[in-house]
Amino acid sequence: MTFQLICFYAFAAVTVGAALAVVSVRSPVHAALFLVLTFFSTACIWLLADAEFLAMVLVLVYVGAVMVLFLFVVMMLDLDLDPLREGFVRALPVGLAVAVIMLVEMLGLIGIRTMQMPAPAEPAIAAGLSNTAWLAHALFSEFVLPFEVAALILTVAIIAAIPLTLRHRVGTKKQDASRQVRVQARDRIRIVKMDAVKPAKPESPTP
Amino acid sequence: MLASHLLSLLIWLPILGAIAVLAFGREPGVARWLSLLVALATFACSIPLWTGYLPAVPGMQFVESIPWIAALKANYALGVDGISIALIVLTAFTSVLVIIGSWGPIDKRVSQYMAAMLALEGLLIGVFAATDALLFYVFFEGMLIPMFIIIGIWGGPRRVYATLKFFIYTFLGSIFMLVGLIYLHMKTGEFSLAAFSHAGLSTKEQAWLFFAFLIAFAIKVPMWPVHTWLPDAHVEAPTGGSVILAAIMLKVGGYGFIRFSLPITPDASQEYAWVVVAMSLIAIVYIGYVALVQEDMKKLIAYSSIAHMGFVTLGIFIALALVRSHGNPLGARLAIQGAMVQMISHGFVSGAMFSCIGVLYDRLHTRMIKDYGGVANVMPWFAAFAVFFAMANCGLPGTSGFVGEFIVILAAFQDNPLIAAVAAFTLIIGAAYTLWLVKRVIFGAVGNEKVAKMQDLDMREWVVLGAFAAGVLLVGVYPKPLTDLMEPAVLQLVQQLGLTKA
Amino acid sequence: MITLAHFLTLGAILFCVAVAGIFINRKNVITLLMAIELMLLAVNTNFVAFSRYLGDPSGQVFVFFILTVAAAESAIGLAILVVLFRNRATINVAEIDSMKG
Amino acid sequence: MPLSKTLLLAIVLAPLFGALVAGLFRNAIGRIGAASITIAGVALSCALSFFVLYQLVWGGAAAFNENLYTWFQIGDLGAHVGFLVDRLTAMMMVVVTFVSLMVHIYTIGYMAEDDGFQRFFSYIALFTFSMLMLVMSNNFLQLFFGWEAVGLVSYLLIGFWFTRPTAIFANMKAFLVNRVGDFGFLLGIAGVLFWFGSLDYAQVFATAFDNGAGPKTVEILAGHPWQVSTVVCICLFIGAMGKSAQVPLHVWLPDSMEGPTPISALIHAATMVTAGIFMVARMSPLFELSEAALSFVLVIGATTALFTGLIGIVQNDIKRVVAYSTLSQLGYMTVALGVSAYAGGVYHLMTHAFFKALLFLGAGSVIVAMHHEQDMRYMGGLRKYMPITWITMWLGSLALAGAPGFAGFFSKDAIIEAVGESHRVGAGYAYVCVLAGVFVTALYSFRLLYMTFHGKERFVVDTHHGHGHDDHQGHHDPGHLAHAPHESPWVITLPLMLLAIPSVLIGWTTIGPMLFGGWFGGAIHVDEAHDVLKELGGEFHGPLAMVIHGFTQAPFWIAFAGFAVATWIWLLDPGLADRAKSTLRPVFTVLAHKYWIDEIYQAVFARGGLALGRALWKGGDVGIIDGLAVDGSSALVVRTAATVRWLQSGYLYHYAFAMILGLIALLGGVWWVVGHAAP
Amino acid sequence: MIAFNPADLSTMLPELFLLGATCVILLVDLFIKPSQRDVTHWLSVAALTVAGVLVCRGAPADGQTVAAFNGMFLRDGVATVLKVFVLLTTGLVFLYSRDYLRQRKLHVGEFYLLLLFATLGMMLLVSAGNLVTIYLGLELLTLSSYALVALNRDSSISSEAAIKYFVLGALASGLLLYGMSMIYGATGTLDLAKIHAVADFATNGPHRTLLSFGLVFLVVGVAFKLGAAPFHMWLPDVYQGAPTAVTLFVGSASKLAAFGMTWRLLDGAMGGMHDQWTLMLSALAVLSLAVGNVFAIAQTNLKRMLAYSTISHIGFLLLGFVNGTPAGYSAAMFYMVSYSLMAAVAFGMIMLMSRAGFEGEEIDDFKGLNQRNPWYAGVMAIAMFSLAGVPPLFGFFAKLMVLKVVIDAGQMWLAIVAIVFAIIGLFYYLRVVKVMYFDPPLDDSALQLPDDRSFRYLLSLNGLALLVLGVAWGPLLDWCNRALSVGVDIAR
Repeated sequence: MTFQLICFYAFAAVTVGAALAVVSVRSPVHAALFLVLTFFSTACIWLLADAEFLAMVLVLVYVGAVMVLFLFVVMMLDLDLDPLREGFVRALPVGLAVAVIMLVEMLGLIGIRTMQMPAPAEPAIAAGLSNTAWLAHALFSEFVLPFEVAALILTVAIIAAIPLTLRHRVGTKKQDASRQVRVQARDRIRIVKMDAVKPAKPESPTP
Repeated sequence: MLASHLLSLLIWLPILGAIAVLAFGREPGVARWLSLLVALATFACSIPLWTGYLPAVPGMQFVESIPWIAALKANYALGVDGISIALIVLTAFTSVLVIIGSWGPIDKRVSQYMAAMLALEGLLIGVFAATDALLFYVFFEGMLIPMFIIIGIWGGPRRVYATLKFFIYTFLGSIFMLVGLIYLHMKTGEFSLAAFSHAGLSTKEQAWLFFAFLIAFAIKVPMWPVHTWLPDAHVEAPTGGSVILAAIMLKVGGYGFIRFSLPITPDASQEYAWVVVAMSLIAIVYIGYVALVQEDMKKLIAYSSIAHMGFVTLGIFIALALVRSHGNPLGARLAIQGAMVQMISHGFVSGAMFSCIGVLYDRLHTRMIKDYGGVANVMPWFAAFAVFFAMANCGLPGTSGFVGEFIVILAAFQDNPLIAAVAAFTLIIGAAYTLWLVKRVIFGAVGNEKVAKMQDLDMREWVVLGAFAAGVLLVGVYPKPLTDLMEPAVLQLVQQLGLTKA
Repeated sequence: MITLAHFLTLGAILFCVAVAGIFINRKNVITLLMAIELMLLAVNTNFVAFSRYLGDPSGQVFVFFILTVAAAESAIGLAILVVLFRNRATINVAEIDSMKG
Repeated sequence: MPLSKTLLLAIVLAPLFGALVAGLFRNAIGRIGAASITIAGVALSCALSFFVLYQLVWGGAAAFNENLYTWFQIGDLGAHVGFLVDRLTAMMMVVVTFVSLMVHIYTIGYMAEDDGFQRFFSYIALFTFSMLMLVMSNNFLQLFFGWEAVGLVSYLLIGFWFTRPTAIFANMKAFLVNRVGDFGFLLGIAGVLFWFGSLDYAQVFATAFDNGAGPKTVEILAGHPWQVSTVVCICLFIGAMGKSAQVPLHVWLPDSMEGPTPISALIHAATMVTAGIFMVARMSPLFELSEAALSFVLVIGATTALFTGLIGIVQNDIKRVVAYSTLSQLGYMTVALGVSAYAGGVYHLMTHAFFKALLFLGAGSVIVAMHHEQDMRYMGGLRKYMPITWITMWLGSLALAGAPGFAGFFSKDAIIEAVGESHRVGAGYAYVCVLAGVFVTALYSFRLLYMTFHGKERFVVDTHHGHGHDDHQGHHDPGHLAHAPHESPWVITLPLMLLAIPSVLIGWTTIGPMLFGGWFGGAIHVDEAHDVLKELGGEFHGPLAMVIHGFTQAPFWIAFAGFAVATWIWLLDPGLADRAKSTLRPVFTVLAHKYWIDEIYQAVFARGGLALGRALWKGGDVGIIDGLAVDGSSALVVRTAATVRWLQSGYLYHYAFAMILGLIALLGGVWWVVGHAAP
Repeated sequence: MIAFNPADLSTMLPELFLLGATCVILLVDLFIKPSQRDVTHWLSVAALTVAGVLVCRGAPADGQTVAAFNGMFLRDGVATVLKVFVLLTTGLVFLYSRDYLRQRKLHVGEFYLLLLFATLGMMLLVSAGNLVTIYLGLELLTLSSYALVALNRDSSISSEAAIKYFVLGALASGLLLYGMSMIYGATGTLDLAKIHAVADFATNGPHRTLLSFGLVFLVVGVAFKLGAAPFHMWLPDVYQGAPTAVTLFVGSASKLAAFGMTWRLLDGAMGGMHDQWTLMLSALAVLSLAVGNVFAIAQTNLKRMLAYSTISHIGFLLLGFVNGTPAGYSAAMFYMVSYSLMAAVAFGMIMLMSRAGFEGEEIDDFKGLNQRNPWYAGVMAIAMFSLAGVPPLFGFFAKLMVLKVVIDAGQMWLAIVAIVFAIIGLFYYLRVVKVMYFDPPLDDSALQLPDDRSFRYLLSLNGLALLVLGVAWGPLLDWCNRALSVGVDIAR
């Protein structure tokens, strides 16, 4: 029982526990926070697998961006929490049953017993690089095309998300400098000529 | 040039005509005349088919073949022998009469009706002319669409039920045949009927194929017990639809038996001939009794059609028994000839009967027997025609109705007198339901004041019924040209039946 | 010492937790999205572990891409969620059933 | 000099031409035109028929047998249309055309007031054509054609007054019963083809003579080999039973009296109904091959002869009495055939044709005089009103009853003797029947005469009762006449007289050659073994001797007894009839109801058939095939669709759940597969 | 260290061009008034056209594969065929939906941009040579699709459809990724060809189970994208909820891409294990046929009915895979192409029927169409009969080819099941024809047609194409065969 293994078990326990909490706590806010915890502990586990860069990215991107986004949305949509719990108990056994069955099948098919190989020497070190550089080499040579496509995907995300959520509110007053500059005198004041005839009195007010 | 593409001409002329009618037929009159013109032209083109056919030369004639789907070795291959020619000419002939017949009765969306009729004609001719299985199947299925439309738009009150039933029923049958065809293609690597009929097949394969074909054609014919679509379809269809349906479409089934079942699966056909024979005999008797109690004229005639088609299937499959078990090729030829003549004759007779009912329907807008009675008093000419066709329907000698039944019974006796006896029972039951119909509709005192006001035939109806009568009488008095026309093909078929494939 | 099996098992467990979450949780779309994030996390863990034990960087690169895409995905997902909330004033899954049958 | 084909064609086609013209252009040519053209046609063919007969008998022409055209040719099996004209044919032609001519003339008067005048003429001319086709045919196909054609015309003529329910019922009944016969006939023909491989008389008989076909058997029911000859002959004879109205297919003939009287005379007495007799005579070479079949014929004929005659005694409708007598006489002919005395049968056919036509036409004349009243109970004492009819009817009846010297005597006596001679199975029974029949015949014949012409008038003439002649519905109150009956016009009486002549005289000249002189030559073939006529011929010493000898024979005295009884009951002591009726109540009832045969047929075949049809339709088609299979399956699909919809609940988690379940299922499946595939 | 090869750029020239064009359109669309949106419209159409031309121009010879970017991107026959039809159907989406969008105030630039990006994603997907590219292409496509479905953000059912699509889609891609991770673990590579090589040899190696395990997840992911039961449940709701224009896109173009992905993954990567995935696929196929056809009967909403019919068609398509031979794939591709063309007509007709404030998507909206406008009734009838597989229409021959594959594979029972369900399917297609031809119209007024000529003409043309291709479908079949180089063994 090496120290690493102990760490692994510890983090794994936290991860699983937090994950369970994510899907079971009643308030979405708490769920989000538990998710953050899950990510953190997972990041640590990745560190155990010598994936420093990804661990960092996970923390930065997810915890820093995605989760904040989640929280933001959760806050923004004022959800009434009371009805959100109904049916939880009813669905619980089914869910558990399914999950357990899947787990058994998966572990069975993965063939855990065949996976008892020890870890080889860390490839990055073997290549005489840091994990980051090691990744970078792969990323910018072999995976350059996917890298570009990933950029496209982010663009799409922007193009998609903005029009969906952006609303041009009517009736909001805001300055428009160019219009102010372009304005002419006759736009400001207009003389209307009217003959001094008394308009005929309406005979009966129409309902 | 023209002669070498005569069949293509026969197929595409009506179809293109249909398109033309749709395009220019906004004005009903135009649509009618145009379609009549096309139909007449087609009929005219079908005559050289008969005259130009050389009985001495064996095999298909007027052959055309251009590659269609290279990957499947499927060709646009046409060709006819005596059997096909007879049916094609019948088709062209009937179509003309149908278009004349629906001149007045069809008054809404005339162009579409006429177009559908012409398209149907083209497809039917295609069925009889195709020598490539895939092409055959395309025509075979394609003709469902116009008929579906015809019954559905211009049909009676329960038309939707009837037409859906018709479509799905027949589609159900034919799609099994499709599987069979694909299987055969897998065996032979091509789609030509010739290749199919020379493909060596084990008895088991043949049995499967035989039943695949049987379902398709039995529903088309239709044979008991898959006949129930026909009465509904007939009752709801407009007169023209009924005529085409009875006169031509049913023949496709019999034709299919002759073109597919017998040559491709002779051994299985022999082994299971008894099934078909039994079904045919049941059709003749059972359906006869059912026809007896119908209250709807069209339904009655529809059922009688089923009974008469029973003779077709009986003849076709008796032939197998004769040539295989009795070594009696002459009897087999007799049987198949009988079946074919019966098909042609039934084309005339049923077409005529339905036209007659149409004549009545156009006047009183009811098909119920009880609404008529004593028609002879007010419509003597119509009565004369009706009685004549009725006699043809119960197979009176001198009318075409007699020839087929007579020959088939002669042949059946050679196989087994009992079969002949059961088949001959139609003499009695057929006469019973037909004459009872005549008694209740044509004869007797004038049924009601509506009947009293009925007008006798007008010129158009005269032409239609007269033409049918001429056909019935010609075939009845002098069938020799017809049998001579089909003799070589029949002979070839019978010789083919002699050899086993397994 | 840690074997590949440990990681894979963890991944499997996470995956199953996520799956369970998806239909234990009957009410809240957001939690559904979180469950899906868990699922991706499981996948990533697998990739990382494999790449470590195969000594091959492409696994980790894949994880990199998955993280990127997941970010974009959640952005769009949340956008849709907002739109839905605007239309329905709820994100209660049990009430989003106007189309059925 | 040989017979010319054109001449024969003319004989056949002349009436057809007349029929077509009269039928198609009925309005154009009018009554006179229709009548004259058809009569001209028939007269022509009648004259030519006589000429043909002359040529054959005295002109020494050989029998004519040629094909006109080929109907169809399949392989070496050819079906042709052609003529075989030998003496048998010629005799039939003469009888047919002559009687037909008489009827044509008679019709002018009888149908004078009928709207369907032209139609009627075209029909009877058409009938003449069909009948000629039948008798002149040289093959089975054409025979069957004529056979059915005459049936058709008979159908049309029985239903001539198609507004009468009884008429259109009768004609349908007639056609259907005939169809039952044709059913057998057609099978017989099929059998002939199967047996001899040809449909030509010549070939078939040629094979039959030298018995080339040999004793062939067919197993209709497995394990029961039957003589093909028996099967075929019985089948053919079933056809004859239909046409010639033999028990049990006799039911249509009495009803056929619904038709106008002229056709009752022509079709249902003289010609068509005798087609069966002619056919069997024609087929004598075949029938000779099967004892069994001939016994069958014999028994059927004998039964018909006696029992239908009995019914005739209790009938009151004048035409029906004659009709039943026809049935009985047909029975006699059949009996003759049954004992291989074909010539006798045919001979009786000929004589019967004349005197029965005479009787019918006479009855018709009476009916006209009585303004279409047919019930004898409202007649009587007519002799002073219509002497010619009266006398001719007497002559006809005497001939019918077989008074020595009259035509009927020769033919019927010969038949009775022949039966007496025969040793065939059933001959004994037949002999009893025919002897009893003689008595019965005399009884109803004279009953008819007495009730019609003698005694006191049982009708009243009330002139104020405004009835025209033009009423054919015949439903005026019985026994009341608009004005006194009177003798019919010459067009009616002339045929009566013309027919009376042969009825009286023809026997004297023809009996010798036709019965015993082998007059028919090759046309009729009888085995030496049982050629009863030859034996009779032994003691035949000319007609006169036969007449004298006749007075000493049983038949004459039996007939006389019948005559006496009839005279006593219906002439001397009219009250006796009713007393006899009441004493013999059961017998009378049985006869009055014609042995309930009609009722039985009605119940079993008509209603039974309808019930069966309805059962098959509602139960089989609508119920099982459509209800369960067709609509049932579609309904099932639709219902399934409607019920499984809820699976698509609209709930996101259900969708996800489905996916996961699918995943699990696949995983499990793969696990299973791998687990099994793993070594 | 792998050097960058400039030739790669020319290999993916069409994609690059389309990307460039898309960016241009993005900018242009920013600076034009909404009233001038037609500029965007025609630019997009032009871009697609040019891309199509480029695809055909640079197409590699038959049976050859050009790889670029270290096998990330493959250009071969299948890619060419699929890209051509992807571009074609996308173009149809543009051309059909202009009026529809305008009437609904949805005629915005995002529609075009998202569609163009989705197109890029599809092109990438169908010629992906690496698990990464497959995943990214797929995401590019689906992310755009999510947004497109939600395009009508004021419609409550649209957003409902979007959220369902999104959640399930995310779940599916999660499953797919899990499978990929397993494959990666078993083979140690992400390159399809390498995976294929390894997987072939690993038939009974230690990683066999791992491979089959991953395979299951791959199949699930693919099945979801195609919409095969039981992973189909998103499909009806999305079809119904999305704007018809988007439905048309999801129903036609993206299905082609999904086919490409299926083929790349299952044959390209896991070809060595086809004995397993053919089993799974045939199970899915039967289930899809059943579900699709039976559920469709109960529908009253045409879009929903067509969604279920899609499922049944997918079932038929999957039958093409059951014998894992090139002939089968070619038949399946042929089927997919034919289906996309038929679906285009059907949804196009729905857009034609719909007016401002009126979605013509209920089956009853088609009542008596024949009286109101015989021509378009005819077009719709052609589409319906074609979908039902009635000769002589295109759809029949597609079915024919697939049936042939199944029968050649000796799977007679599968063929029987297929035709039985085809007959059940007949029910609801005929119902539409019945409604159009046999029922009286709800309002006798002549159908008011959209004034967009190009739309009307193209729709008619598209309908007639089903008829023409029904007669002359040989060339298309040959093309598919050549793409999969089966022309050879059939000619033999």
